[in-house]
Amino acid sequence: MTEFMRYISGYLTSDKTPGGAGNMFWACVYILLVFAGVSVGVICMNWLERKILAHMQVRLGPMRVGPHGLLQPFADALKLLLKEDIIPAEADLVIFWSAPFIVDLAAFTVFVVVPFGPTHAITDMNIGILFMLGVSSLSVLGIVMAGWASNSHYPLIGALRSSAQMVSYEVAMGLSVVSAILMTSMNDTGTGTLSMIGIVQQQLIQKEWFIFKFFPLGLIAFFIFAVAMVAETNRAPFDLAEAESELTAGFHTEYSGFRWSLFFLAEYGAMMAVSSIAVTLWLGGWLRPFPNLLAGTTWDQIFSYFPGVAFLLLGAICFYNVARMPKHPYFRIQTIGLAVFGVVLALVGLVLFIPAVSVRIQDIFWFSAKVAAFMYLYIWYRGTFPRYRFDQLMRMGWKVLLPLGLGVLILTAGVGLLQIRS
Amino acid sequence: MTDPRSLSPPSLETHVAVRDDTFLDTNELVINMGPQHPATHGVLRVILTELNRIASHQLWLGTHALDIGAITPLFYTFRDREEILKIYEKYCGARLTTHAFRIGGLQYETYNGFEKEVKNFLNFFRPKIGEYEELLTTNRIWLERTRNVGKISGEDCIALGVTGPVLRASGVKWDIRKAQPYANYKNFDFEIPTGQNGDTYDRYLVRMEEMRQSVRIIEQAVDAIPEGPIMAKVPKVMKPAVGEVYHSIEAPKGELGYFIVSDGSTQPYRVRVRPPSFVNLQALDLMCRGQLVADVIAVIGTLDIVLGEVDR
Amino acid sequence: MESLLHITTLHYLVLGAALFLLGVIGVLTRRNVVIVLMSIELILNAVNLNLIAFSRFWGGVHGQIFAIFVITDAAAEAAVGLGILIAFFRNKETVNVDEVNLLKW
Amino acid sequence: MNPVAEPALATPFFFYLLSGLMLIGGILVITRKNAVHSALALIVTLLAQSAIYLMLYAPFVAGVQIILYAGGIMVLFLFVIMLVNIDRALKERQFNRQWLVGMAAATALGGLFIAVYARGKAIFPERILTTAEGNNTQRVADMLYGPYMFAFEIASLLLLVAIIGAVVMAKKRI
Repeated sequence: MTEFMRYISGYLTSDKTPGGAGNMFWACVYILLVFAGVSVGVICMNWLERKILAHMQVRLGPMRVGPHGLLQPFADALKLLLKEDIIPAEADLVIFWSAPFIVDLAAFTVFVVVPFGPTHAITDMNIGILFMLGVSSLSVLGIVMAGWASNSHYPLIGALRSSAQMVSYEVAMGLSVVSAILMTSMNDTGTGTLSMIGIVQQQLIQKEWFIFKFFPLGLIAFFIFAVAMVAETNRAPFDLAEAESELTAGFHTEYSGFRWSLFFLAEYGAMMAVSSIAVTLWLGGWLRPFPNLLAGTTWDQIFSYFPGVAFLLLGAICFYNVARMPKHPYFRIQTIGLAVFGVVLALVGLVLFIPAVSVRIQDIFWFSAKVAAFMYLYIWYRGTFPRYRFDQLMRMGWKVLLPLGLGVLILTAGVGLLQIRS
Repeated sequence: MTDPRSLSPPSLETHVAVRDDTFLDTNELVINMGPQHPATHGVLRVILTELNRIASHQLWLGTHALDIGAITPLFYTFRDREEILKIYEKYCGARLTTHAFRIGGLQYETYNGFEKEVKNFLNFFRPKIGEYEELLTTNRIWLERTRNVGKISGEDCIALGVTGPVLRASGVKWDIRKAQPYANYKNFDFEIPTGQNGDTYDRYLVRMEEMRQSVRIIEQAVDAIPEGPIMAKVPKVMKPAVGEVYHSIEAPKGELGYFIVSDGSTQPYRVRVRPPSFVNLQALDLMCRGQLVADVIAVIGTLDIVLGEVDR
Repeated sequence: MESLLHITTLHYLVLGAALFLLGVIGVLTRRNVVIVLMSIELILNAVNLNLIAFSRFWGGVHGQIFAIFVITDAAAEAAVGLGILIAFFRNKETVNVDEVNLLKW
Repeated sequence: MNPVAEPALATPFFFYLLSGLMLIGGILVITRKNAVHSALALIVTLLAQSAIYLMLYAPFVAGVQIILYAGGIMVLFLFVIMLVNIDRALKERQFNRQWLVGMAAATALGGLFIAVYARGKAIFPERILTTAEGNNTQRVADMLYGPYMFAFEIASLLLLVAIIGAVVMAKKRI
């Protein structure tokens, strides 16, 4: 037993990821944590998307289930689980069953290498970014399977559209990723890295986020990726695969209940995954903002308060809304619920002020905050843009982003060469 | 997502209101009562129909943008349309079937503060057009989806009998409000917006401009509501002269005409409606030639049809 | 038992040979061009497996380089093969190899 | 209680698991009537194979295998299968005895393999090198852009030719 305890506690002093240290126990813990974290993220995202989109569109959004609809995702999940599971008679059973799981598997496996902090990743592969791109490209298989197995026209067309779209945007995406990887080799030793943690550490060493590196090359590469990742995840304005005015619901038209919710989970998981790639490659991963402009221990100290302050602010927003709740007995439970939620948030915020906690948590906080910013962008796009037509989408991928990506790649290499020479 | 216009009752409302208007106009001509109209009636009719035009264009904009994938304008337009409907509701008690027009004038007096509320609405609405345009007019994706999509030339429009904003966007300056002024339109100052290319984008711009022009007309009309009766003296039993008559007005979607044949009895011998949606829909074939399937959605949206009017 | 549990290069070679055989059987027996092409992919993968196993055996990366070239080749082959297939299907409405018996169609 | 997995057992376990997956996938590829099922079975084979590459310390090739094969080529296959609607093939029965020929050829080839192994048992590698993982990607890159530069360029030319060929073949009118 003591040996087991030592095995567990032995990792705590390690400066490697659990996968890197070969510690199975902590690897499993991290897997559970990441899985739970992503699921909670999807739940939050569900609520936030409906709320933010509603407020953009002068509506209120969910208001009935829980205070300000906070429990709406749970109600939805319950409803989806209780719904009848309809499988079309002519569907290809095995493929129809397995398609949602493959999409989910692809979306969640990607998080194995996502670095939430220098040691906060399940493992650190030395082909990390390659692995991420590869596995996230597998989700297209699930989509094609779902569309084909439904044995129906709309899903098939939707699946064909989305696979064509994902395959073509992968090219531009890959090129922009390569230009970022090229930037990792602009150090003293001249060796780059494909490891996700290594990429962020290079940004730390070079004292520059890659988005600002070789201005504007890094910015353009980031822009290409930011466009391609929206197309990769089939979100507005590239949601051709599920354009409801044309294809009902695209590849998941025939899915209902639990299976549909798996697609939903995968979509949001994939959004987070590609956002994490963007954050890792260009926005400095877990690094706090302005690492070189506002350097020094004082600033480190100030920035370490941010997670706590953020949660306290969320709690304050809750209390503000508690004060605004109608003073009617009908709303009493909702008011109390919101107040309790605010208290919980504020308590979390206070806990985050403890130095021992804040040191461990702030990497994760900055990473999640950056990913959350991308999530907000996704919602914003959806509220703002009309939908592309399919030929325009293809033209955009092949004739705009691809040459742009190639140009950025060549220029990055050239500028890097000049820098090494000088 | 189904096109809401094909399902939801509010879409019919604009039509019913305007249709009442024309039908009565035509009837009036048949029984030759036109000149006896009280002046108030004409001005009020302009206000009400122009409000209707705005409401119709708002509905069109929201659903058209929704079809092309922009979900937000729908909520903006419905928010603002609600203000118009409130005025209507207060005026005649109905939001859906505004039924104030009668032979000889209007049934209802305006309520207290009608002018003020209409003016309030105008002040409220004027910046909102800019809001819609901000979302769409210079949006690259909107431009790509609508420019050079569903092109139709002015000649083709005329050959097919297409009227309304579709015709005007193709460069033909034809508006019955100017060409054969009815009600009090000749007293008001407004422009007929026209486009050059006759594509979906031009039709969008024309309708946006028409909303502005409607605001301009209502502005003038609200200040010019004369005192006096709203209804002329109408005999209990009307016996029109034997003959036939066609009268049309510029409905929001195009020319809406009624053809009535009278045999001298109290009932019309024959009534035929010339609906704008039915006729405009004919252009769909021509406009979709050589385009992609996804463009059909944009083209159907830009024609601004109400299927209840087409399927008769 | 010991030889089964101690995985050596030979094991990988046997696996590669088995895959290769499967691919050969597929190419020879199936009529569907798509499945024939897939069987060719199987054969190429068997070759790749051997290359990588030997690159591990010698501790170099030459085998891996060759595997990458083979994958490139497979991509090119699949693209051209499927292109031919589509052209063929458009003209003959079939995807069976034994119906490709005309020099010109 | 020893939670540290026995490395000596982990390798054979994963080897047999993955090779079992590969062989089952391979058998399904050549036996399924439905081309889509075949393609999916092939994908399973390819993924298992990329995991085997990882076991052989060739992570870069494993990544390339996933991205190119499973994410690229197989999607192309699925795409084409869906484009050419081959429902008809499902209802047809194959009358010719081609499988006999195939089995004969395969048996001959298998016999050849076994014969080669039986005759030259001595030269067959029974050992396996256990080097550290190292920076495999970098070594591959050094090789690819060093000694193999010419071959690399030829490969790119090949791809260009393939692109043009595929476009010429598949496009209705050029």
